[in-house]
Amino acid sequence: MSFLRKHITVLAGLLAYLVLYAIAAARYDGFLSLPVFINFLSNNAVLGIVAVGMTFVILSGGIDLSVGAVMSFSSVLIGVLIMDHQWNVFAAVGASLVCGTTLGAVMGAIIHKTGIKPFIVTLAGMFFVRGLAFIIHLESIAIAAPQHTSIAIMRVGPLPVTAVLFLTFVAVAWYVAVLTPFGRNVYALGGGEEAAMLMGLPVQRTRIAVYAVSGFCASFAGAALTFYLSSGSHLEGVGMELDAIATVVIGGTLLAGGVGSVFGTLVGVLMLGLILTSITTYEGMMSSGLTRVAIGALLLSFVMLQKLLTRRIAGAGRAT
Amino acid sequence: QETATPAPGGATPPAAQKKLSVGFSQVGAESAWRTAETKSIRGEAEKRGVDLKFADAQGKQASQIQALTSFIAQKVDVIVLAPVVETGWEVVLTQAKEAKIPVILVDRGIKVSDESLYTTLIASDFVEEGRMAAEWLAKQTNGKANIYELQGSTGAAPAIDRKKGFEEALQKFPDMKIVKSQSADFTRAKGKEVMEAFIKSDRDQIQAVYAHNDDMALGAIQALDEAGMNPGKTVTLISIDGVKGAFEAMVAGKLNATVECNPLLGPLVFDTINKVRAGESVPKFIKSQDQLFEQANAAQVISTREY
Amino acid sequence: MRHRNFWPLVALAALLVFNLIFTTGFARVEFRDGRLFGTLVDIFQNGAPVMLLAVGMTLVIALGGIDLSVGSVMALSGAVAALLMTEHGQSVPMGVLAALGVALIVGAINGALVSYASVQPIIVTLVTLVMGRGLAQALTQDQKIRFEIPAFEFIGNGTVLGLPFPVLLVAAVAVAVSVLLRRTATGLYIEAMGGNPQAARLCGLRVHVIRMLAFMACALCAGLAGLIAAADIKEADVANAGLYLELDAILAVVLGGTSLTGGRANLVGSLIGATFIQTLTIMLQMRGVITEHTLIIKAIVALTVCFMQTPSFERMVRRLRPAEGA
Amino acid sequence: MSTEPLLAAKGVEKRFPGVHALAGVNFEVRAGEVHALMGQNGAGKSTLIKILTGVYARDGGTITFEGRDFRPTSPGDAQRQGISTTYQELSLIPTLTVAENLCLGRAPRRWYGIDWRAMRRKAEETLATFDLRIDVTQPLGTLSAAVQQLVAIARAVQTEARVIILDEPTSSLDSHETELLLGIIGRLKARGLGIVFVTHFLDQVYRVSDRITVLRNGTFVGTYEASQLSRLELVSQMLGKVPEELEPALHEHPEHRGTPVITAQGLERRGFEAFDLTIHEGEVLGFAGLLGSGRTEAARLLFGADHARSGTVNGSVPKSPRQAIAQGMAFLPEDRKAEGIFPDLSVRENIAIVVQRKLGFTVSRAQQDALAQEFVTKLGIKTPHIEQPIRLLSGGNQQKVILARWLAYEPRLFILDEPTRGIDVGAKGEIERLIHQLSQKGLSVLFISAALEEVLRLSHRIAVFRDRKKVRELTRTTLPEVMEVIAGEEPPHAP
Ligand SMILES: Nc1ncnc2c1ncn2[C@@H]1O[C@H](COP(=O)(O)OP(=O)(O)OP(=O)(O)O)[C@@H](O)[C@H]1O
Ligand SMILES: Nc1ncnc2c1ncn2[C@@H]1O[C@H](COP(=O)(O)OP(=O)(O)OP(=O)(O)O)[C@@H](O)[C@H]1O
Ligand SMILES: [Mg+2]
Ligand SMILES: [Mg+2]
Repeated sequence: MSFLRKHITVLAGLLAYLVLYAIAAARYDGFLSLPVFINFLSNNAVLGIVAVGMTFVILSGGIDLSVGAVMSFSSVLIGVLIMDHQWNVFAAVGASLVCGTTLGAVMGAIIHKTGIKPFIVTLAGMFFVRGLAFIIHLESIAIAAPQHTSIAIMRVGPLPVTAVLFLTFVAVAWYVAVLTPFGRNVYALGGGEEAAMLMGLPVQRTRIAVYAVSGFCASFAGAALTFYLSSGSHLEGVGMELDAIATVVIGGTLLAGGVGSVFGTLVGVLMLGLILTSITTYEGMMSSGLTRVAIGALLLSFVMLQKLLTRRIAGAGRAT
Repeated sequence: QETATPAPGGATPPAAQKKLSVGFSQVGAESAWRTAETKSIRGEAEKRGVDLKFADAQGKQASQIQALTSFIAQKVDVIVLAPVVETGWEVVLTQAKEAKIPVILVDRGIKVSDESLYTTLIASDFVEEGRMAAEWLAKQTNGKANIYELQGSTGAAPAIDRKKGFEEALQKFPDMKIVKSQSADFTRAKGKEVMEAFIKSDRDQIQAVYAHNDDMALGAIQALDEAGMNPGKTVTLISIDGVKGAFEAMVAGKLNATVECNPLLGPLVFDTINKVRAGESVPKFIKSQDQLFEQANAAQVISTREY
Repeated sequence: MRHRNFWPLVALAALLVFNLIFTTGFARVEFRDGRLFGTLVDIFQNGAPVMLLAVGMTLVIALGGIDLSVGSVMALSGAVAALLMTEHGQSVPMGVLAALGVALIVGAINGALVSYASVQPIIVTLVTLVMGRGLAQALTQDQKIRFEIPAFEFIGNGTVLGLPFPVLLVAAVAVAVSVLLRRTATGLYIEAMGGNPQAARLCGLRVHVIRMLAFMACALCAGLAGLIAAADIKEADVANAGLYLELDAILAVVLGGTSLTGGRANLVGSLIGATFIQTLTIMLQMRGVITEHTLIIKAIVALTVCFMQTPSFERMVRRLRPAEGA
Repeated sequence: MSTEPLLAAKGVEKRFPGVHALAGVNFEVRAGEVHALMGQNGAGKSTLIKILTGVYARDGGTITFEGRDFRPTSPGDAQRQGISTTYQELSLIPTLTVAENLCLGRAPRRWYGIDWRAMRRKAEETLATFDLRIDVTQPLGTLSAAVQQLVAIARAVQTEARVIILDEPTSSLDSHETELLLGIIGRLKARGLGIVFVTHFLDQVYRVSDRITVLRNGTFVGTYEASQLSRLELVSQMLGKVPEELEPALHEHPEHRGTPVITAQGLERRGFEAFDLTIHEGEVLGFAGLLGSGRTEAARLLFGADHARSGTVNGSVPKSPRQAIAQGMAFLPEDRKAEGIFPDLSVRENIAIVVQRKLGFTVSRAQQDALAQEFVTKLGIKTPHIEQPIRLLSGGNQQKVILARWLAYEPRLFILDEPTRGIDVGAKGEIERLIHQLSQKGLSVLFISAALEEVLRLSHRIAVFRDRKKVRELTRTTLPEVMEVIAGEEPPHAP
């Protein structure tokens, strides 16, 4: 089957993104410039990293509602460790990664062992982790440590460190999804759990790993957040799970699992960023309500455009 | 590029022929208080013919940072920021400083290591509000009361500070104690629900209610009313914000007092902007006038309430 | 086989018993000013909106969908009713009908996009979640609308024969939906579609119509919930009404044993689930548990109740029983 | 062939809620032997296999593999220890490509990870042994049931296993593919593997098996040398009684023509040539053709399940199954799991779902109960009670429920796409009799089956399909003639 047919939703998404970007560029001065685009990457890096982890979970046919909470928790934990306990930055990030991954793995294990639906387990996980985050520090915490700051302002070429982290995550995740047996097992698990089990695939290991990966990504996003905001924040994670799911799904991944790609998620993240930024900051609507209406309308038109393009290209593909 | 309504001839900013352009990043529209603040700043900008770029962050810090970045890119003259949280502003404010754009914070402070990152903060002092409430309550109840506290959203700065100030002031009164304290998310519905729960468990011990905002107090009043408990008489209620509804409740004798936390910062903000642009020095913290209103003076002020 | 609501009921009963014994004031029920008054009444009265949402959500979930927009629909319907009755001087029935009409329209949009445009339900309803509240905010210009209209407040606060009106409303809606589910062809079709949409089409079901119906019914429930919420506090609070309630509703449905993958509706279970959540909330409020701990307790309790419905728990019980006997 | 058992089960017990699925079953397979496992629908064959391969845990009994105690914890575990299986319900991943389905879990690797090109080549080679030349990069789910079944078999036999278990591998294959498979089974046997073979086709059993084990109602009836058990004996062991004589060729009057019930004209879709079709009252029309020849596709077009580019059915453009049903059509799809059953609904609800349209908007439980009970008895559906979720029934019994669903509706034309798939001999006979009875009563039947003899025996008229094109209609025909037309080895003709 041709490349075109196989990656049709992602391509259609990309095309729709370009169309909307072009419209925005025509409408707002200075939109079409490299720094603005790089801003998109770095401003949405945190969500993006979370979404990469979420991609694996959704591909496996599950869902993870705890990501926002885990991300906040990890950022607050890093803040507390650095500011209150004078930890080294890397040690603090490492500790938060261990916590996040463990939390994910525990949720995965509960899902697998008890057969409770992922939705519930991770929803409970969200409450639990949020409570935990408040317990270790009630307020958001500012991080001002020279070592931390020096990382935060680091750039690779024109790219800020958060953008680099995001792109790295996408690349690594693509590799894992496409070229490793683990990645393929994730797809298989999402395509049919029972069949995967009957085919002799390591269902249990894969499932636990998927949630561990998601926890890892979420806690890494928490670290990225501390570099982006120089603070550990309770607030940023609220509602992030829905944003992450939305970006994954508008990137063409089926919520039912088994079909989708990491690049689709990249497109989805950029798309959501484009919509939010253009409406909330460039358009400068005077009413909060209308802002929301516009965001929703744009999101919907993107999805519809993507559908339309998919149908168009698919039709063309078959004719040739 | 977006332009605001054309400038009426009126007051022109001293510095320029070119219209003053101000970027205002607002948190959102989650409460009447905030909507009043937005309205006040927008109205004042219109009155003075200022080109106001408004960005509603929908409660997200990332959006606010993006808004600030784009204000800097658009080279506005001044940035007004109502920060959604206290932390995480170093990087973007450094950019603003490098671009020589003064930043004026409104309604809540931020935590940064370098105080020069912002020009000034125009806000109420949440801790002070809590303190005022406690002192008034102590006076009213002769230093002896079982207090039930309705907190704002967990982890939110006003909630934390208003609790802190209140508790600090209570230290002086050994017979005043907070029996129960629960979050009611700053909303009326939650305020009612939590108050109902308090009534069911501790009915006769409830002597005073301290709510972190008026909405929750209004919800609590409703719960007390429905339980036949006579709010404002047998139960003393005090809250913070001073919205119109609170004054109506005071006139009706149901709420005892409210500490005003004035959202009508527009005039003060633009006065300050003018001072800054004229090169005058301004204090780092401009406290907006907070005042305590009681039932006695509520009736006179109620007609002047705008929100 | 145990009845499918056995364990949810056991969990609810355990929670109630715990509270009746250990939470002061929980057990008291009085009759005052012509109405029942007490925590047990509050549970149903305050839980009414979530119960309504859960009833509607059960239909959509049984169909294999999900509706995230219910919270926003609540805000929208409250706002529409309040606006019409205050600023436009309409009568209460007009306000109520218009609000429910708007809710139905949102439901129809959800259903149409899911069905005819085949967009995934989570995306469609996420869009209406964002837009619905936005529309409500735009209509009210970001203001809360206060009102004093006794006839309307009755929806949230009134009593009939001592019982709170919202509770009766929930009961009526629940009975109607359960008749729909168990006594009409439509109910059968909804469950069938959730189980296997392809087979449903081949069996000649009007899949699009049924989907639209389910989403509209769900939105209608949300609209009613919005009216109750607004009437209860005499205010349409567009920014906060129904905020995050979609998660509570879904949680209630799942606690009650309906599978998120669709195919089976357990309405009674959903109601038990909603009651459970509300009881837990009120209990934590009455006992003055701080929020941080509330979150953690909720998490653990929710997991436990769900665990009680799994086969692994059943096996555990069976293994324990001989030990008890010995 | 050695006499030492490779895999041996003794006294295996398995209970499900309400069902004693296996009661003391003995079974063994030796190296270099093909051992057939026989029994009626719901006899417990699939359950036994699932216990042997670690899907279910057994409630009692012992299993040894190569002399050692054997307790596989999962199918993967069993596979690693040397038992490779195709299960009855297709256990492949429809969203992944054919190549991946073949290679999942053992994909060729290079230093950078999975070598997709090598995987594709390997898949093409493997399928070539089954004479299957398809694009292995398409998602498996887009292919017909038969192709999917071949892929599953190919996956099972390509591994390094010592025991291969095939649960109804031939149920949707036609003769050519079946031949290939039997050939492969022979080769594997010669290599010294033990092979377990489940099927309802007696011919195939006798072609390849050395021994036969019969189960009845979850109990062990006996193990026999195939050469010493006559067909009649085998069938009576399975049924527990001497079977009634199958009627021979049912249709003595193939010219029989009633009034036309369904007339299709110029039905066509992309890549499928336009065809006309008329079915008369009381007529059985058979569709014959090779795998992928377009029989299913034609039936679906007729029923409105797929969108036709042009053409009419009974004068109107077929739009939806709903419309077709209103015209009196019924359709039993070939893929039971994907398109037939509502897994969580009860047997009663699965039966009532279509006829409910006639019964009215309000549901009467008593009415549904009576209906379901009637068909459970009539078709001999084996279920503990009518409230059992259908997914817990054995494959063949699920098929009967779906049949019942449409029979209850009393259609005028019944389209049966592989109705006997996975159905035991007894039930197959019953279904054939049923079709006959129905046609006597004036119901028309469109009958599609991979078993050509069956088509021939039942049909008044046969439409032959080749390369997604209807090539000919035959009446009063013989097996060799049909096979010739199917193969396309006769000169063109005037229709
Ligand atoms: N998971 C299950 N839960 C409950 N009952 C089951 C389950 N699996 C199978 N059964 C029952 O066990 C019995 C044996 O089923 P099994 O699938 O082994 O039959 P089979 O011999 O393979 O029949 P078929 O020829 O129809 O495939 C049937 O009565 C079936 O209803
Ligand atoms: N929607 C479709 N688009 C393109 N090709 C299709 C479509 N559906 C089926 N085909 C192809 O059409 C051919 C005919 O398939 P069909 O399922 O009708 O065959 P069949 O005669 O029923 O054989 P069997 O069921 O034994 O495989 C197959 O090659 C199949 O891959
Ligand atoms: Mg079987
Ligand atoms: Mg076919």
